[in-house]
Amino acid sequence: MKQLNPYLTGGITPDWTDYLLAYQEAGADAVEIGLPFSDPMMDGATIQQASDQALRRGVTIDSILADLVAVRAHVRIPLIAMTYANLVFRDGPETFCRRLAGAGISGLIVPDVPVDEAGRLEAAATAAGIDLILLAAPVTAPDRLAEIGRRSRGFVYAVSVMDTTGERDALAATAAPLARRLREVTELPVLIGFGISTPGQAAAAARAGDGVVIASALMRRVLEGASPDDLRAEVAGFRAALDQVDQEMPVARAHPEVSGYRR
Amino acid sequence: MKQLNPYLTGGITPDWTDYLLAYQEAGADAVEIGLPFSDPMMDGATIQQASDQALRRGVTIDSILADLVAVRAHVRIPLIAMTYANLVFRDGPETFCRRLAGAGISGLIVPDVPVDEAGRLEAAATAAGIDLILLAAPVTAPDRLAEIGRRSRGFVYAVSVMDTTGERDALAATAAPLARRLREVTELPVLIGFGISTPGQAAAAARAGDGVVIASALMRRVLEGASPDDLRAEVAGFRAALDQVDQEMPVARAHPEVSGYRR
Amino acid sequence: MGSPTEAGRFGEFGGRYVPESLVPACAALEAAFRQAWADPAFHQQLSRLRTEYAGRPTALTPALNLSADLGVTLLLKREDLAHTGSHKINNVLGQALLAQRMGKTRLIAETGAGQHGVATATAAALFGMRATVYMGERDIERQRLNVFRMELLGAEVIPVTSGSRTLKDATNEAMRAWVAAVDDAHFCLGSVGGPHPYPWLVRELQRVIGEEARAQTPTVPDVVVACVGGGSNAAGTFAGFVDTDARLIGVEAAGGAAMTNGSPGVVHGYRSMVLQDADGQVLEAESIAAGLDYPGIGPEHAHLGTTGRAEYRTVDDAEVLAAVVRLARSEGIICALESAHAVAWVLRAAGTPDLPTGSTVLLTLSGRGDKDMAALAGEIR
Amino acid sequence: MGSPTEAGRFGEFGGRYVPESLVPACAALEAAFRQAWADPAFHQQLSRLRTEYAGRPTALTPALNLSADLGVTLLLKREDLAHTGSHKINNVLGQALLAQRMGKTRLIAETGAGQHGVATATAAALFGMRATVYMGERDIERQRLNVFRMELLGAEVIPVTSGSRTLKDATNEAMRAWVAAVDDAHFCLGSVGGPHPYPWLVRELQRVIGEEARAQTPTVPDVVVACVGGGSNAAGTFAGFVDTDARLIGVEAAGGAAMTNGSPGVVHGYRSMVLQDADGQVLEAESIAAGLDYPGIGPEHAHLGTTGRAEYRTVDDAEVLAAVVRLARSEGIICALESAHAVAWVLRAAGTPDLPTGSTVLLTLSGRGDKDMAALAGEIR
Ligand SMILES: Cc1ncc(COP(=O)(O)O)c(C=O)c1O
Ligand SMILES: Cc1ncc(COP(=O)(O)O)c(C=O)c1O
Repeated sequence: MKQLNPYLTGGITPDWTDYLLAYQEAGADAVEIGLPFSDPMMDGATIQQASDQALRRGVTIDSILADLVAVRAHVRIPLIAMTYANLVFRDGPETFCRRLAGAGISGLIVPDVPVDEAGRLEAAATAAGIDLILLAAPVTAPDRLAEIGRRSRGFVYAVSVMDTTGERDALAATAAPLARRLREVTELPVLIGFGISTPGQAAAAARAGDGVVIASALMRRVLEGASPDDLRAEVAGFRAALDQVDQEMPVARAHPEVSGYRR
Repeated sequence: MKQLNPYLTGGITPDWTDYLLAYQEAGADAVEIGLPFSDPMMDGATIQQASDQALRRGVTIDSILADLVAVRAHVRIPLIAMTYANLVFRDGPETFCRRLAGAGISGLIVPDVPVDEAGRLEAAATAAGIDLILLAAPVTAPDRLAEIGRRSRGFVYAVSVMDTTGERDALAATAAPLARRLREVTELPVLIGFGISTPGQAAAAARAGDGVVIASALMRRVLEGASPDDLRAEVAGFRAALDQVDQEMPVARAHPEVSGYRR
Repeated sequence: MGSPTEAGRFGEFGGRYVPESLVPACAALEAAFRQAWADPAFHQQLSRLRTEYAGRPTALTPALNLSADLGVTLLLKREDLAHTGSHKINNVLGQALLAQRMGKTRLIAETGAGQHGVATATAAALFGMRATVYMGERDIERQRLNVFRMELLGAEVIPVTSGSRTLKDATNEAMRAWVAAVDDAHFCLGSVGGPHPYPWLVRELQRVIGEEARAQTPTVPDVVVACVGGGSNAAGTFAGFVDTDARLIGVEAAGGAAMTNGSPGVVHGYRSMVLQDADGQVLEAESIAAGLDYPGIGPEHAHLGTTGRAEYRTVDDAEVLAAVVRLARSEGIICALESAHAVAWVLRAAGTPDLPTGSTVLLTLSGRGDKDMAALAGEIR
Repeated sequence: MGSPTEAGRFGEFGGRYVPESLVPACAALEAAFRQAWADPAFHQQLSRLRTEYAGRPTALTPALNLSADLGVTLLLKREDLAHTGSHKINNVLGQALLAQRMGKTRLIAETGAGQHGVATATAAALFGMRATVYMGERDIERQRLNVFRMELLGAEVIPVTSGSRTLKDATNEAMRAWVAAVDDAHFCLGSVGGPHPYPWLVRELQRVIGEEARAQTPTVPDVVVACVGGGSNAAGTFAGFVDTDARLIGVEAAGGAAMTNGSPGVVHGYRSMVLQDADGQVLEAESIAAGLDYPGIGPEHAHLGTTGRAEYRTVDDAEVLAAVVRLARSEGIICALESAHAVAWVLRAAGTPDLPTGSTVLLTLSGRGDKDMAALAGEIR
């Protein structure tokens, strides 16, 4: 079954958790919650704008986590935090991971902590019961890829393209080869992210990997003022495309269920 | 008898020779005719402006000399050309001096040709029957002063002040000492010029020397639009002041009549 | 000031906090640098460029009038005389040579005051490369002269409109652009920040300032002082004196004093002292000097400061403006607003226990002030 | 290029055509110069200032890219790297030392591009003198950066509104001001014009350009080229090569080409080639380069040109603008519009009989172009 992980900037609007629930209703397998950072180095204009909007609203890590705690009873799918190193290390990764876990978050993606810098954070995450999901890029060499596959938890995030986040006209040509290479070195699901903009592109990515992360395409709609209902429809479109792929290629590859990201 | 040499920028107005005749009627002993130069280094704002106005009218040395020839029959006093080196040397000083003489001019003052650079011009002037009048300054050392006194013709021009031409509130303190020093080294009349602005100042200068040159004070009036009649009155005022000095000090000093500057 | 650890650390600071997409490029640069630095041919090329092209060694000027006024012996290391008008050229020539060795055809740079951008545009012209320079909109407005210079040199200057519209955001944009162009482009980073090996590489390329100064000073000065934005001119200067008992003083802008007012954090690929809030959101710096208007500081400075080998001070905008005027009228040297921070500290400290009468001070004048005339226009008379 | 005659003549040119009021000051300056020039202590002071303060020797940069493009070996003598950004500082430091020896407390100067004004303001600050700089209104408008710099250095800049409102008229005003202040003030003339001893004095003070270049070039170049306004950077350069068989080429602005289009005349105290009409009225020059926008040329150039030892060429504004851009994009050097005249000639002549393929050319880059960015803004891209 192809996984669909839509992304949502924490605190982007006052009612932001309604989008989270809408994603869930539309069939998301997990949701990535962006903890906005002032200097999001790997993000293109849309996510930058989404982060800025949230920060200008005055949200903090605390306020976002509190919002999540408030809707906790309604959330049945895993939540994954996505943020940058400085927020993680501010009070130490141990404290940070415990705070995430306390709010019901079970995964963490930190794009500016490559595997070489991940040691202490890995330990902290493990201790707190958080999966530290590592990223691989098209330029990652085989030995590094193997190490990333080995050390990642939950899934491996395949960065589809040599670029920042942001919508694109087509799935990057680098996406499928990277997913293929990753699948050779890891048993973990391989989710493809960065620039997947349409259900068609999601389907194409899902054919190469085990699922997708959708971010800028959704955040653009939120920034434009689309409602949670609108986003539900949007995510449902991606869901349908992935389900279609599942039908095409019944059980392309068996892999162990890990950490419950696909309930 | 104290000499009065008023100055007039050649070609400053279309009817400029009317000012010349007015000067004569008012009792000028000689008139200095400025041949306007584009870069009058020793002139202050008034004479610069007068020169500019004439040049903008399109006057040339030829046109000025032709105007003089046209009124020649009415001119009974000596005319002295005052101009800068570049006009004098343009076609050679010989040609230049002959042209002056041909227009009835009998003297020449060139403030940027000091005695050291005067050799060829002196010869040319002498050959053409023109008196080359040399200038002395308050800073001129005794030996140079003696040389200037010896080589000057017609009179010696005592530059009253360490400054350019232009009106001043009072006769410079340097004027009288310079005139006195000059009288010790030359038999020629010593005329004081630069900055003599009022009949009172002219009288003060005349007490120290043998006469005065009046320039900026008159040219300012012409630039302001004063008529030849106005200027006649103006010059008459200076004349009266000098005549008064003559009365005070009947024959202060005898000197040979030279070149007929006092007819 | 030796090499960092293999992980690019100076004590607890430094490292390589970059997206996986950039890790191979950083590693390749590190390898190229290690190889080049061990290659006499590289040093020969670099030395030739420094001498024949950039006008090195730069002069050491005794500031006789100020020295007499202040009761100290003040010596100015004149990076303002280097080609393009600041120390930034030292770094860029070395990086361009490295980029050439690595087969790169393009330089990407961030710039604040525009001096690093101009230096990069200059090296790109010289080496026949393309240059793309990211510059905050606010800095574009206040350093217009340098924008013209970059464009005249053929560089593309891309205005950055995000965040504080200054150096911090220009750096983000440059790194983003590098991700997308990492095959052809070398990221020509302008100071001793960024991911390993930049802080080390840039310091080694700026070491020439300190080494020349050391050779030019008859005796070791009591105090060595330089302004600190990212900290490259200071690092290069300190490198010549760290093994002496000279006191090393870095002067930060009061509104961008990461060392003085910051706390440990990770931005722009490295761990160092950062101006940030309780969550770790990076604060906007605020300085009249675009080159110091930055909330971070190079990791080696954080290390030197933490261990006490170097000390850091701050001066405010008003002191800086006064220092530019004072230096101009005392010595006939118009320095950059950035450099004036070091001068301002000397003016304030001379005769106090921080800089006792009779001290000898070596001050690196990192650049010239032509670029700042608009900002200074109000100060004249 | 030896001494002029006792009357200050180079052949039939030169002399001292000044009002009697200025003769003693010129004579005193001549005496002071002769005495200082024979005094090792003076040379030692000057040499120290040049090295420690002004950043000399300036680099000699092989313009590798342009050389390859043009088929000649082009070497650039980098006066743009000297303190204040042009060769003008060489002259001014020497004159300020002389002024100090003469007990003067004030410098008066004329300026066109503002570089000589900036240099004068700089020396005045350094020597603790007052500086008054006369500058045409038109030049003030087009070289605003330099006006700011002079004022920041504490000089008084007096706008000249007469005539063409450029260098010619600024020179008139400066000489007028000197007459009124001759006791306290030294007239710090900026080029190799003016009354004796200035053309000689300024050439001797600029000789350092040519002497350094001679020592820096392994063999004597085939051609030595420099731009010519009054002609001081050219004279200083030529002085190092006049005794070789290098061809000496001075490049004038087409709109200010006194040597090419002028005739003998007397302005600003000296006899030389002048742009003038039939009566001897001096014509207004017209050049995009404020420093070459002048209808005269130093008397020694008139002599070198008349005797054939040096040759003079002209280039027009369009060629000059193109030359600035070409040099910037080929070599990463933004030169002054004035200096670009020499570059423009090389660009045009290379490969023609005037500058055959294979020639070695030494070109003095008299100054940097920061001051000209406004004028060049239109040329970018
Ligand atoms: C003249 C000058 N000095 C100093 C700096 C600050 O950089 P760093 O601290 O890396 O020397 C800059 C940066 O633009 C600069 O232009
Ligand atoms: C950079 C530069 N070059 C050349 C000149 C022309 O002067 P000269 O011909 O005396 O060298 C000037 C005059 O302002 C100048 O600023």
